[in-house]
Parts: sequence; structure tokens; C-alpha cells
Amino acid sequence: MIETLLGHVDTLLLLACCAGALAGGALMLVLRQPMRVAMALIATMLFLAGIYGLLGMHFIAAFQVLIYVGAVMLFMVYVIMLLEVRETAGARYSRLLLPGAAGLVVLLFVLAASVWRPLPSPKGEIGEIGYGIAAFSADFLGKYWLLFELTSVLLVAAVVAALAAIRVGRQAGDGRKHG
Amino acid sequence: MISQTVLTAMLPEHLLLLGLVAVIALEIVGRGERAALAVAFACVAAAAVAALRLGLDGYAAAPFTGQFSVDASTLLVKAMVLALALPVLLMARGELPDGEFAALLLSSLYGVCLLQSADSFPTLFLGLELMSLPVYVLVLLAYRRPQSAEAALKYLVLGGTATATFLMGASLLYGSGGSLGIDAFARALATNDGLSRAAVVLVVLAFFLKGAIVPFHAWAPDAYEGASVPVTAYMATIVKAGVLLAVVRLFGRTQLATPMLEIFATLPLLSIVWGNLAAMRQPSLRRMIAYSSIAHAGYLFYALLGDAAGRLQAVAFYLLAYGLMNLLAFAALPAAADDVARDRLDNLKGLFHRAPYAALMLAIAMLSLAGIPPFPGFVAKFLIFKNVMAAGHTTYAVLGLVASYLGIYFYLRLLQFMFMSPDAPNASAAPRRRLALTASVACLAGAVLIAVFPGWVIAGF
Amino acid sequence: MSDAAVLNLILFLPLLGTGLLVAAPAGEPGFVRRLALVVMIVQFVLAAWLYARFDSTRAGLQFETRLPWIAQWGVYYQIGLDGYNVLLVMLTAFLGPLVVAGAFTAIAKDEKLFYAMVFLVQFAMLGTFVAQDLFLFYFFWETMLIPMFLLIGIWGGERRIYATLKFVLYTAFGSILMLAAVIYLVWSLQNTTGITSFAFSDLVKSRLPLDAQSLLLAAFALSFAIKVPMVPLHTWLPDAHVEAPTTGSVILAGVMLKMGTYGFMKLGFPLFPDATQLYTPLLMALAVLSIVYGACLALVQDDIKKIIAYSSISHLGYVMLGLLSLDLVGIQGAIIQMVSHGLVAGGLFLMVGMIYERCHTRELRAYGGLARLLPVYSVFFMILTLASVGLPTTSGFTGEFLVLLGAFRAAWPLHTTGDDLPLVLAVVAVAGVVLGALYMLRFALAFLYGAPRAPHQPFADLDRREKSILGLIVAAVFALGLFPDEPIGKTELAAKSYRQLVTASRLPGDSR
Amino acid sequence: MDRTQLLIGVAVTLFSLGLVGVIVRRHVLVMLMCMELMLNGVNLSLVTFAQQTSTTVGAVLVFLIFVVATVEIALAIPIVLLLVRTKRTLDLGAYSELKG
Amino acid sequence: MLTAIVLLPLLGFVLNGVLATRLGGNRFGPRFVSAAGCGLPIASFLLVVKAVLELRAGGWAPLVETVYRWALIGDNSFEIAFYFDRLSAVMALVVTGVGSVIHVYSIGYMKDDEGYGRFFAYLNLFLFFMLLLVLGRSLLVLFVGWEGVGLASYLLIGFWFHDLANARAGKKAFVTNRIGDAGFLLGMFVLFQAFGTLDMDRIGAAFAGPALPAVSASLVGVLLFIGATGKSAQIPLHVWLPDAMAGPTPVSALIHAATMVTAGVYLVARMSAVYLHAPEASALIAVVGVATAFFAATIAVVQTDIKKVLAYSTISQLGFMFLALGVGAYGVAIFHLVTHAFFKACLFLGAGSVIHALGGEQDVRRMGGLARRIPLTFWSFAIATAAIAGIPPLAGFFSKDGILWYAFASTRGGSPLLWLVAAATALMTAFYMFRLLWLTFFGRSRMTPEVEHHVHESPSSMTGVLLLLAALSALGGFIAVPHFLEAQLPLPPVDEHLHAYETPLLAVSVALALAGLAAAAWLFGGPAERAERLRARFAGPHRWLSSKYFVDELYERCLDKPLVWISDRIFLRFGDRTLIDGTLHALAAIARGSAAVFGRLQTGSLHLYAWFVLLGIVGALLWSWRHV
Repeated sequence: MIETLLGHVDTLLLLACCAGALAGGALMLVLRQPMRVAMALIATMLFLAGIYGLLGMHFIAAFQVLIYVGAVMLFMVYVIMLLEVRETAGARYSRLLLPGAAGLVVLLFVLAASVWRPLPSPKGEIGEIGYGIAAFSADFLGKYWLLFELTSVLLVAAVVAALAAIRVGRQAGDGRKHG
Repeated sequence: MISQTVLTAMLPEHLLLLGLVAVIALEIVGRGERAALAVAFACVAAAAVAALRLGLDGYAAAPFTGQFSVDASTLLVKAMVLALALPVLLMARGELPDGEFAALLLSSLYGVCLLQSADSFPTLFLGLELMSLPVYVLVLLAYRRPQSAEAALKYLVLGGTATATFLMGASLLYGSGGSLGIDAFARALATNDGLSRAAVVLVVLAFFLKGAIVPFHAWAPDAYEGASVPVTAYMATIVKAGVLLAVVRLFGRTQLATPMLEIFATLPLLSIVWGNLAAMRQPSLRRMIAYSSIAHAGYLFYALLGDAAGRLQAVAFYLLAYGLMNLLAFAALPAAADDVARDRLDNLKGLFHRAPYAALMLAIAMLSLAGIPPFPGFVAKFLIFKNVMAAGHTTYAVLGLVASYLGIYFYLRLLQFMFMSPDAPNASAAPRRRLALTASVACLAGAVLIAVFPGWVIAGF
Repeated sequence: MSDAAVLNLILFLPLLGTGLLVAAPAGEPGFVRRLALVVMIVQFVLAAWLYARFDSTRAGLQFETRLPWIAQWGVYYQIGLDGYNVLLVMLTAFLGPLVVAGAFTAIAKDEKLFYAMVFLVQFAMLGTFVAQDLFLFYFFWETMLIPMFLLIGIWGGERRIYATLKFVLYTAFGSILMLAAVIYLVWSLQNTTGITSFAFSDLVKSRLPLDAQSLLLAAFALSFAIKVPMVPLHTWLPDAHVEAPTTGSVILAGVMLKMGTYGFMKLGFPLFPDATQLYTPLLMALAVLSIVYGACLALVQDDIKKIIAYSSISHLGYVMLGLLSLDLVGIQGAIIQMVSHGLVAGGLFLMVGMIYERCHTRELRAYGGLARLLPVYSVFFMILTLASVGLPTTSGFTGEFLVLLGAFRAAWPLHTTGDDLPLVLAVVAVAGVVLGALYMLRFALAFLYGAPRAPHQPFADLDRREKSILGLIVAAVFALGLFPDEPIGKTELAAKSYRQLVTASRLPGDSR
Repeated sequence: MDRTQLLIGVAVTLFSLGLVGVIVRRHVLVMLMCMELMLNGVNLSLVTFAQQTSTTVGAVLVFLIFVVATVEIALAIPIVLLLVRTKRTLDLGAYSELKG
Repeated sequence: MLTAIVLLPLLGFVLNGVLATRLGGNRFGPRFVSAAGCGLPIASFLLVVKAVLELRAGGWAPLVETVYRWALIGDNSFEIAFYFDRLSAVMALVVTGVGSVIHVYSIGYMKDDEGYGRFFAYLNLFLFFMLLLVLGRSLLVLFVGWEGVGLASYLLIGFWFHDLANARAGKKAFVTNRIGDAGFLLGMFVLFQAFGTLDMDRIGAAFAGPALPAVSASLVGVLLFIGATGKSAQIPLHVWLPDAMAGPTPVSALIHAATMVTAGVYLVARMSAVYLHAPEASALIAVVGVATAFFAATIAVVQTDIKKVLAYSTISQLGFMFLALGVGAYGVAIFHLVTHAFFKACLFLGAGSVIHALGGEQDVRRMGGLARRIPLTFWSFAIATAAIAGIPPLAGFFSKDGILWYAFASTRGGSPLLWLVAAATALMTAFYMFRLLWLTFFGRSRMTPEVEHHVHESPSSMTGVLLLLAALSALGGFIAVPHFLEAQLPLPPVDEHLHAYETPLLAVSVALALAGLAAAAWLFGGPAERAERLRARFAGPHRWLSSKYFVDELYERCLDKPLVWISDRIFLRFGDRTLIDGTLHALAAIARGSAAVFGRLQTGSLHLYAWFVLLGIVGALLWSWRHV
């Protein structure tokens, strides 16, 4: 019994992670406080990282935690804290709650029904790595280095854009101060 | 050797990148305001020339197999898009903080060019993002009125949704085919199971969303109105061009079959009708153009019904004519006290008596957009529907034409305002900017050229 | 200079004129007017020269030019004269100078734009007539809309916006369906015969099943019938005429309406002979309906221009009747009737314009006894009225007489074989002659006779310019009424080929 | 029901939740987070397939998505700040001046 | 030469019309007008005489003169050609002869009218078209003249156009004629599609030939006769002629008595070849003719306007002619046409002279006792009256007696019944004519003093013409027109056993004429109250007669009003405005409405936009399941 349980422990873990991720996603829609929503999102991300790990994509799991939780969400949380103190958000739901909910049901149904079919089950057991970080990074910097370069271009553009946006904001601020 | 190919094959992109770097450098040394636009102009022009030159030589290469490849038609398309960007730069002079504008425009153009050569979904994805992200901020740039922030946000959120949808589709494709090559899409189109269906649909819808097809169009009018004139022009012409050409590339030589055929006929048809009708009662030129661009997106996606052989020709020529006309319209739009007042249609009343040539140019642009001979818009429309008809979809072609009839009225309405109405009460004949004038003249010349010798242009693609 | 070159010159002279106008110095209306008039006169002279050189014994195109335009779709810039269009080209070129001269005093604002638009209309109309390539034809056909839109919309009357929008939207709707039909036609030609071509000469080789022919004919016919206009697609005409400036009305009535009938003769019927024969009864009925309907409506109008507008509907009904009779006499009559109506209606509209310049009203009630106030005017008016009534020795008679004769002659044999409809229609059409007299004389009665009465008196009788305009028109009217032999000779072969094309079945199966 | 199926199911569910979140939630920042949720759904499916087909490209794409997601937020925040400054609220319902 | 005959009056029209009106700035005065206006008709009269001589010299072989080809379509050639045979000769003589003298008369009559030049221009124009009509070889040319004289009459009736009533009368005449012309056209068409030509001699030959043509002669006959009824004011198209009296009196004499109105008679006679094969059509003509004659006469009995009386008498006489045509006595019809031209012209001109003398007074109730004041007019008028009444040996006697005889005896549809009605008509004719004579010239004067004061005899140019015409109406009967035409228009055969009746009938008709005279003399010669009493006794019938059987009112109610009503209510208001434009405006409204809806959907709320996206995705996915 225990053995069998231990035998399937990773399956259970996987199920648990999935459940957790879904729960987090669902919570995001219902929680009132943005901060709590952020927490829910972070939870979801962590659960996802867990799934990645269980699938053997440890490096992705790591980046998930590092970039998303570590960078993006931190930033997010910071902004929330920054704004929440001053600004008060309005009501929780938009007028489209019911249509949205209905949409959710239908969309779920449609998407699931579209993808719901036996897919070729993966090689090997859970936890057995599809391919290692070595192979991945080799490809990433070899076969796909164009993408790498382009990403850098994208980042440059992003930086410029962000600067521009901020500067616009500053100008507007000055405008309001002056006029 | 490789680097040699990379250099030539990506020459236009490189030039744009060069421009970007130069502009940033100028920003840093703080001389941006003056020279940025000039530098950008030079680089874009150079890139266009390079693309044209290579394209005419029939250069073809795949420096990154499976990621990026160019051939004659790709290069010519790039040349066209880049050429269309030049008037935008001319228009922008003095309307926007030049440095950022130039930089963002260049990077966005880079994305557009990338889209034309993308061979895999990751590249496509990067191209799309590289094209769109700067535009979100470009919309914001005209911070003459708070609405532009709102517009930018709407655009960003729906754009992000589009990206997510696109990626979802891509991932499903990946799942069904095990590859993210662009040809996976064609294969999925052919196969007939739920997963690939869903994948194809999601990808296509993402493009609909970017191209503003009903019911995914809602962001367009607000974004267009919120942006400043040159940016609106850019969005209406080049961004649309990028999206559409990417779609054409994505479909390659596959012929549409049901049910995708039906989706590709119905939604564009719907947006032709919707755009044409909704434009009838718009008070602002930019908003009107936005709806008209929704309708035109309809025509363009309609072209995908046509037979694969003539698809690129049709779309490219249409984009050329349509782009030139939009740019002409915006370039000819006389300056006014403030950005909001500028495109109130009421302020255009009696324009002919204040600025006859501006009025005439606007009129030409409108009529060409309406697809009335002798203006190029007619030939473009003809080409598209000819292809659709040639693919055997007679009914759809007829429906499309009839729907296009609905569009005539609101273009004429503008003519009516400019020529047949008494002068607007608070109409101020502001001095025209020389560069904008040049831009409009250039567009007009181009329009005349492609109207008189459409054959040459079509032969190119 | 070769004749073909002359034809091209005639066609592009208006464009040249537009260029000159743009270059012309601002604020010198006098110069602009004279420039416009000179250009038009040159054009007319050239046209007359070509007309003289037109060889009526040669079938097919003359003075032909054929250059590739959009080669990959087989679109050619192909123009030329043949029996179908020679008279209409002549008519257009003849009315050109008169139209311009007629506008001298009427148009007081934006002269440059005005004459430029007149030039563009002229260009488009001539192009439509001389085009021998379907794409080119459609190109010119549509091009005409815009200058007309502006002519009516800028220099028109109070409800000009409504009128001009109605005109454009009406016409454009027909054109859109025609465009679809054009594309389908060319495409099917490509599929069946393998040649990709828009040339009329190739298209008349196409063989289509009956249902396809019917649909295509419907599309073409819709567009042409709106232009003609045939009841029940006519309601744009009265508004357009009433609101348009005199020039616009003259161009409309003088030439533009003929483009509909010309389209039927050159394209609509010859391209789809079987469908045409299938639907001849319907079309004929509509033609006769137009005759009667137009006449009846003209009978109850109180607006001078509307009377003439509705009379146009009635007169063009005769043209359609003649074309549909497929009888040589009827066809020739139809062609003459086109020209005649161009002259007569054009002249009448010019005259209305002249009186309007003096009295600033189109209310028939406001007038009376003009014969005493404006004797010279009244003489010209009477002549044109009688021409419109179709009195012998005027062009109107030549047209109507031949049309009715042809229609009757075509209908009689059918009647003996038991199909009475055409005969009935022909008889009704003959009865239409009475209505014609009724409304025109009612008009003349209220207008010229009775106690002198008119607003803004006193005013001068016609001046030399107006006299010479009307003199030319009246001369043409009588010439066509007394000596129609010459023009009829020019169109003889065309009429024959038309009949031959429409009567020969071209279904896919049967062989010729 | 096998594993891939389950994971894809979860992925599309997260995607849908994100999309619906954009629809139903008024708070701007919440909405942005919902967009992130959509992307996470995509990531999950990509990773699943990558692992299943044991090809690297999927994983590569995941990395690109990380970057882009970050960038989107980075651009969204200043815009939101601007809006907040003018509208004095984070309620998306208030941002509807452009219409018609 | 024939061409010259036709063109001379046209020349007059051009000269007078251009040079002597305000069109040409009144370059030439009255003298020139009179010279051109009368000289050219007289010249063409002389030419006609010359032509007749040539004709005789040529053994009466028809002269043909082709002027030019009007049109050649396929193998159908339409030529403008003139044709001169006995019939045309007679007609041309009458037209130019009577025409010329009436021109001369007009010099005096229109002397001080401002439209002097215009008047002569119109008269010349009329003459031109009339000659075209009688000389034309093909029905086409004839039709040109036919419509042309209609135009001339239209212009001349409305000559004094400042009075709208005159113009209206002109319009009425033109339109009524047009109705007839429609029939005429159809007849022409039938003939054309049968023979491929419109030349009347060819058609005649075709009918005369051994093989009977395929076309129904009766149909042609009836159609052409419809045309004739229009021009010659037969029932039911007679309504225009009385109103046509609005024109100047010479016009009434020339156009509405002597020449134009007889065009119908000429047409039928000219197409006699057709009618010989169309007994039904002929019967119809006879019946219509006699009926017209009778009813017109009854109306004439009670008319009080001198010209109206003459007008109805004209209609009645035309009825006689058609009666003759109907029974196949074409020659006799033409004969009556000629004599009628003489005496009716004389009567009208006489009436004109009276009106002239009384300064425009036309009501016989305000005349009387003029015999001594204007003797020349009186005598000529009296002679013409006797002639029309059929008092032997004056012109009318012979022609009318011929008609009565053939109406009785012709084997081509003659019958005692026709004779009876015709005889009764003759009686009435005599009665109303003498009534007119008495009321005008005898008895006490009923004129107002100031009119009375300047009653004067007309100038010699007018009286001379009167006397000339009086002489002609006295002696015209001795011109044996039927005999002259017999070679071309043979008289119908008569049963042998009927010849016995010839003399008695002759006597009867003379008796009728005298009876009419006597009745008129008794009723109006004596004290006035006799007539009054009679009228009082038959008030009802009198009302019917004096208001012309209410035919005008009938037409007004049944034709004009409904036409206008349909045009206005059905076609204009319902058809154009409600049905067609209504539909279009509805469509436009729909477009506007949907535009508004689309606009409202664009609420600006990002939530909604996103929801649209979701909707789209769901919809597309669902759709994509089809044909899986």
C-alpha cells in the first residue's frame, strides 16, 4: 500500500501540482485584493515549476522560478504596493461577469474537446529527462542562435520603448505641474 | 562564408539595426532631436534600396535553415514595406519627439521585415512582437491628450491576448506535428483532426486579431484615434501590411478548404460590411480611417481565398495601393491648432476653398480607397476579386463586391464635406509643413505610377 | 499624323485641357472659359475630320490603337471607331463646345475646377465609347462618376447633395455587379477557350450555358438599365437633372444616358445572345413601360427640368425598343434616336438654363406668354419641342418612326405565329406618340402662350452666344431629320453585325 | 487518461482562465496578471510537448516567451502609471473615453 | 417642276418667317410680306396648271419626280418622291387655287394685325405641307405633309396666343389629330411589312394585281381611316374642329374648311385600291360618315356663333364625303370636296367679312339686317348658302345629289337607309344654312348702336375674293370632276332596276332643299317669338344640341381626368415616391441603423472587446468542427 503509494508518488505529486496550479488560476479570478491575486499567480507559477521539474525540464523550472517569480512578479508586487496605498480600485468584477463566466465554460469545453485525444505517451518514465541542459543549450546557442540574437534586438527595442514611455509620463507630469 | 550570406541576406535588417543603434547613440550624446529622423530616413531608404536591388537580382538564400530565408519576392515585399515607411518619417517631423519615434519605428520595421522571412514559429513570434511592442509605445507617444494612454493600453492588452493565442496555437501545432517549422502549419491545414484544427484556428485568429477582423477589430478604432497622425498612418499601413504578408507567407501555396475556407470567407466579409457601415457616422477622420482599415483588412484576408499562385501578387499590390492612399490622406491632412481638432471631419468642411490641393489629394485618396477608377484602389480590388473568382468561389466574390459597395458612401461623404459644404466656423488655414507636402506628393506620384502601369508592379511580385 | 493618332488625341485632349487649366493663372475666369472653349472646339474639329474619313463600307474597327496595358491579364489599351460608336463620339464632341459655351454666364464660382470636371467627364465619356476592351470600358465607365458627382454636388441646386449621392450610389450599385460579371465572364472565357482577354472581339466568342448567360446579362443589364434609365430604375434621373447645373443636365441627357443604351448594344445583348432572346419580352415590356410611364409622369410635373427629365426616360424607351426589335430598321432607328435625343434634350436643357439665368425659377407656373417676352427664344424652344414630339422633318421623327416601324415589322410575323405580346407592345409604343404630344404641348402651352408672365422682368432676349449655340443644335436637328441617309450609312454594318451577333445562339453545345 | 492529456488540459484551462480574467476583472493590474496566466498556460503546453517529443525547440520558445512576457509587463506598467495619474483610479471601467 | 410647286410656299415661309418677324428683326414691312406671301402661292398655282397641261400632253400618264433618298436601310429604301396624276392634279388645283385667293383675302383681313408677317409665314408653311401631302408619292411623304399641316393648323389656331383659350384649342386640335395619326402610322406599318414599300402607286398596283396580297385589306383600311377621322373631324375625333374656329377666319376658311380637313377624304380616295378589297372597312366609313353628317347637322341647327355653325356644317359635309367614299363613289366624294371647298371657303370668308364689318362680333343673335349694309358680302354669302343647301343648279346640288344617289344605289354597300339619313341631313343642312342667312342679313338689326354705327363693306381685296368664290360655287357644279377622275377612280356599278328611282330621288332632294329654305324663312323670316316658342317647347333636346351632346364633357371625364389622376397618384406618388424611392430610403435607413448599432457596440470598454475576442475564438473553434 505504502509501496504502491511511493511507487506512484511522482504521479501523485504531478496531480497535486496540477491541482495547485488550477486552484491558483481559479483563485486569481475570485480574489478581491490585487496583492492576494499576485500571490495566487505566484503560487500557480511555482506549481508549474514543480510540474516542469517532474517532467525533467529542471532548467526550465529553474528559469520559471528565477525570471517569473523572481523578476516579473516581484516587480508586479512592487507596483501593486506602490499604487494600492494611493489608488483605490473599483468593484471587483466588470459588468461582463456572467457572459465571461459562460464564455469560460464554453471555451474550456471547446478547447478541451479539441485537444482531448490520446497523445503518444512520452518515452520513459516521469522524471527521466527528455534531454539534458547540455543538449538544450547546445541547440539554443547553435541551431537557434538567430533567435538568441533577435531576442537581444527585442530587448534593445524594449528598453527604448520603456524609456520612451517613462519619458512621456514625465512630460505629462510636467505638463500638469505647469498647466 | 556563412557570415557573407548572413550579411547579404539580412542586409535590410542590418541596415535598420544600424539605424537603431545610431539613433540611440545620438540620443545618448543628446543630439537626437535634430538628426534622428534624418538618420532613420537614410537607413530606411538604404534598406529599401538594398532590398529592392537584391530582389531585382532575384537573390535567394537561407542563412539560417528553418529559421530565416529570403528570396526575390520576399525582398521586394520588404522593399515595398520599407518604402511605405518613408513618408511616415517625413510626416513625423515636428509632430513627435523625434528620437524615440525614430528608434521605435526602426525597431518595429525590423520586426516587419523579420516577419517576411520567418521560416519558423519562434521567428514569426519574435517578428510579431518586435513589430508590435514598439507600436504600443508609439501610440502612447502622442501624449497630447490622455486618451492616448488608454488607447495604448487597449492595444497592448488585446495585442498581448493575440500573442498568447498565437502561441497557444503554435504549441498545439508543435504537439500535433512535433515541429515548429512554418510548414507545420500547412501540414496541419491539410490534416483533419481536432488538435491541428484547433491549432490552425488559434493561429489564424491571432492574425485576425492583429489585422483587426471583426469580431477582433474592437481595438483598432480606439488605438487609431488615440495615436497621433503619423503613428496612425504607420499602424494603418505598415503594421497591417506586415501582418497580412506574414499570413500569406504562412499559408504558402496551400489552397483553402472547408471549414477554414468558410471562416476565411465569413469573418472578412463580416468585417467588410461592419467597417464600411460603422465608418458612415464617424466624426473623426482617424476613426473613419480605422473602420475603413477594418473593411480593407476584410478585403485583404479575402485574398487568401484566391488561388495560391496569385495570392502574394494580389495582397502585395493591394497593400501598396492601399498604403499609398492612406499615407497620402494623412500626409495631405492639413495641420490644425491641436491634434484633436485636426481630424474632426467638421473642420474639413469647405476645405477646398481654404486649401484646394490638400482637398484634392484627400479626395483622390478617399476615392482610391473606395476602389473607384481611375485610381489604383480599383485595380487592387479587381485583382483580389479576380483571384477569388478564379479559385471558383464565385458567390463569395460577388458577396464581397456587393459588401464593398457599402463603402462608397462614407468616402463620398468626406468629399461632400470638403467640396460642397460651407466653410467650417473655426477653420484656420494653418501653414502646411514642407516635408508632409513632399510626402503627399511622393505618395501621389507613386499612386499615379501604379495606376498607369499596374502591370509592372504586379509583374514584380 | 495617322488617323489612329488623331483618335487618341481626341480622347486625351480633355486631359490635356485639364492640365492646362491647372496651370492657368488663378482669378482669370475669362481666360479659363476661353481656354476650355478652344480645347473643346479643337476636339470637335478633329472628331469631324475623323468622321469624314470614316469608311462606312468597312466592317469592324477603324483608326484602331492596341497597346498592352496589364499584359498578364490580357488587358489592352485598345480603342477605335466602328459603326457602333462613331455617331455617339461625334455627338459627344459636338455637344462639348456647346456645353462649355453654355456655362459661360451660368457658372460664377470655382471656374477652374468646373471646367476641369467637364473635361474629365468628356474624357470618360469618349473613352467609354471608343474603348474596345472590356476592362478599359469599365474603367472609363466608372471614372465618369466622380466628376459628375462633383459637378452636381458643387454647382447644383438646393437638394444637390441628396441628388448627387443618389446618382452615384444608384449607378455604382449597378457597376459593382457589372464588375463581378466582367470578372466572371473573362475567367470563364479563360477556362473554356484558354485565352485570357478582355477584348470585345474575343469575348463575343465565349460560349456560356443559358443560366450563366442569364445571370451575367442581368448584371450587365442592371448597370446599363440604371444609366439609361429604364423604369423602375429611373428615380435618380429626375433628381439629378433638377439639381444639376445646366451643364450637368446637358451632359447627362445629351451623352451619359446614351452610354446605357450603347452598353446594351455593344455589350449586353451581343455577349449573351441566348439569354437576351430569352428575356426579350421582359426587356421589351420594360422599354414600353418606360415610354408610357415617363410620358405620364412628364404630364404632371410642374418643374420645367423634371418634364424634360421624364421625357428623356420616355424617349430612351424607344431606343431600347428599337434595339430589342432586332430589326434592321429598328436598330438604325434606335441609333438615330440616341443621337436625336442627345441633341433635343441637350438643347432643351440648355434653353431651360438660359431662362433660369434670367428668372431664377424652374416653376412652370411662374411663366407664361414667353412668346411675347422672348420671341427668338420661343422660336427655338418651339422647334426643339416639336422635335421632341417627333414631328416630321426633325430628328425626333426619324428616330421614332424607324424604331416603331422596326418594332412593328419584327412583331408582325410573331403575331402570325401566335405570339402577340410584341405586337401589343409595339402598338402601345405607337400610342405613346400621342402622350408625347400631350405633355410637350402642355409644357409649351403654359410656357409660351397666354398672358406674358415671368419673374425678374425685364430681361433681354437671347444674345449672340446663346443664339449660335441653339442655332447649331437646331441645324443638327433638322439635318438629321431631313437627311438621315448619311449617318445611317455609317452605322449600317454595325447594325447588321449587332443583329447577327444577337440572333446567333452561342450555347456551349451548338456549333456555328 | 494519460499524462500529456492531463497536462494539456491544465494548460488550456489556465489559458482560458487568463482570457476570462481579462474579461471579468476590473483591476488593471489583475488584468495584466491574467495575461501572464495565459502565457503560463502556453508555456505548460509547450514544455509538455517538448518533453513528449523530446525536441528542444519547444523549450527554446518557452525561453523566448519568458522574455516577451517580461517585456510586456515592463511596457504595460508605465502606461498604467500614466493612466492612474490622469484617471486617479485603477478601475478599467473608467478607461473608456474612446468609443463609438 | 413638282418640287418647285412644293418648295415655292416653303420659300415664302422662310422669307416671311425670318425677315418679317422679330426673329429677323422685322427687316421687311407689310408690302414685302404681301408680295412674298401671296405671290409665291399664286406662282405655284400657275405651276400646277402647267403641270396639269403636261399631264394631259402626256396622255394622263402620272408624272413621277424623285427628289432624294431619305434613307436606305438594308434593302428598304425610303425616297422623297412626288407623284402627279388626275387625283393629285385636282387636289393640287384646289389647294393652290383656293389657297391663293384666301391668301389674297388675308391681305385685307389681317391688315393691321401686329403678327402680319408671322401670319403669312404660317399660311405659306401650311400650303407647303399641304402640297407635300397631296403630291407625295409614298405614304411617308404624305405623312410628313399630314403632320405638317397639323402643325400649321396648331400654330394658326393659336395665332393670337395671348388668349390662352386659343392656344388650348390649338393643342386640342394637335393632340386629337395625333390620336388619328397613331392609327395612320399603324396602317403604314402593316402595309410596309407586307409590301416592303410605302409608295402608294406600288401598293395600289399590288392590290389591283391578280394575286390578292397577304395582308388584310380591312385592317389597313380601318387603321388608315382612323387617321382620316382625326384629320377630317369625323366621329369620334370631331371635337377639335369647332374649337379650331379660334383661329383667324381666313385660317378657318383655308385649313378648317377647304383643304386640310379634306385630307382624310383624299387619303381614302388615294388608297381606294385597298378599300375596294375591304367591304367591312368601307361599310364602317359609310356609317361613320353618315352618322357624323347627321349629328353635326343637328348641332349646327341651334348654334348661334356664325363660325360655329359653319364649322359644324363643315363636319357634316365631310360626313357626306365619307359616305360617298364608303359606298365606293370616290370620284363623287372628291367632287363634293371640290365644290365644298368653293362654297365653304366663300361662306367662311363671307362670315369673316361680316365679322370684319361688325368689328369682331360673331353672335348671330346680335346681327341681322346686314343685307343692305354690306351687299357684296350678302350676295356672295347667299349664293354660297344656296349652293351648300343644294339648290339647283348651284355647285352643291350636283355633288350632294351624286352622293345621295350612290348612297342609295351603289352596289358597294349603298342602301335606302343610308339614303334616308343622308336626305334628312340634307334637309337640315338647307334649314340651318338659311337660318344663318336670315339671322345674319334679314330682319331687324339687333346690333348695339356703336357696332351699328361703323358697319362698313370690306375692302375690294376681300370682296373680290368673295365674288370669285361665289361664282365658283355657283358654276363649280358643271366641272365634271367624277367623270374626269373616272379613269382613275371608277364609279361604283349600279343595279339596272334602280335606275328608275334616279329622277324621283333627284326631285326629292330638290324638294328637301326648298323645304329647308321655306322652314327657315317661315321660322326666322317672321316674328321672332315663333322660334322662341319652338325652342321653349323642345327645351330638353335644345339643351342637348346646343351643348353638342356633351361630347367634350364626356371626353374630359373619361380620358383627361383619369389620365392625369393615374399619372399623378399611381405613377408619381405611389410608384415613384412611395414604391421605388421609399424602398431605397428604407435601405439607406437600415444601413444607418446598423451603423448606429455597430457604433454602440464600440463602448470603449476593454472588457467587452476581450469578450468579443473570446466569442470569436469559441465560434471559430466550434465552426471548425464541421466536416471533421
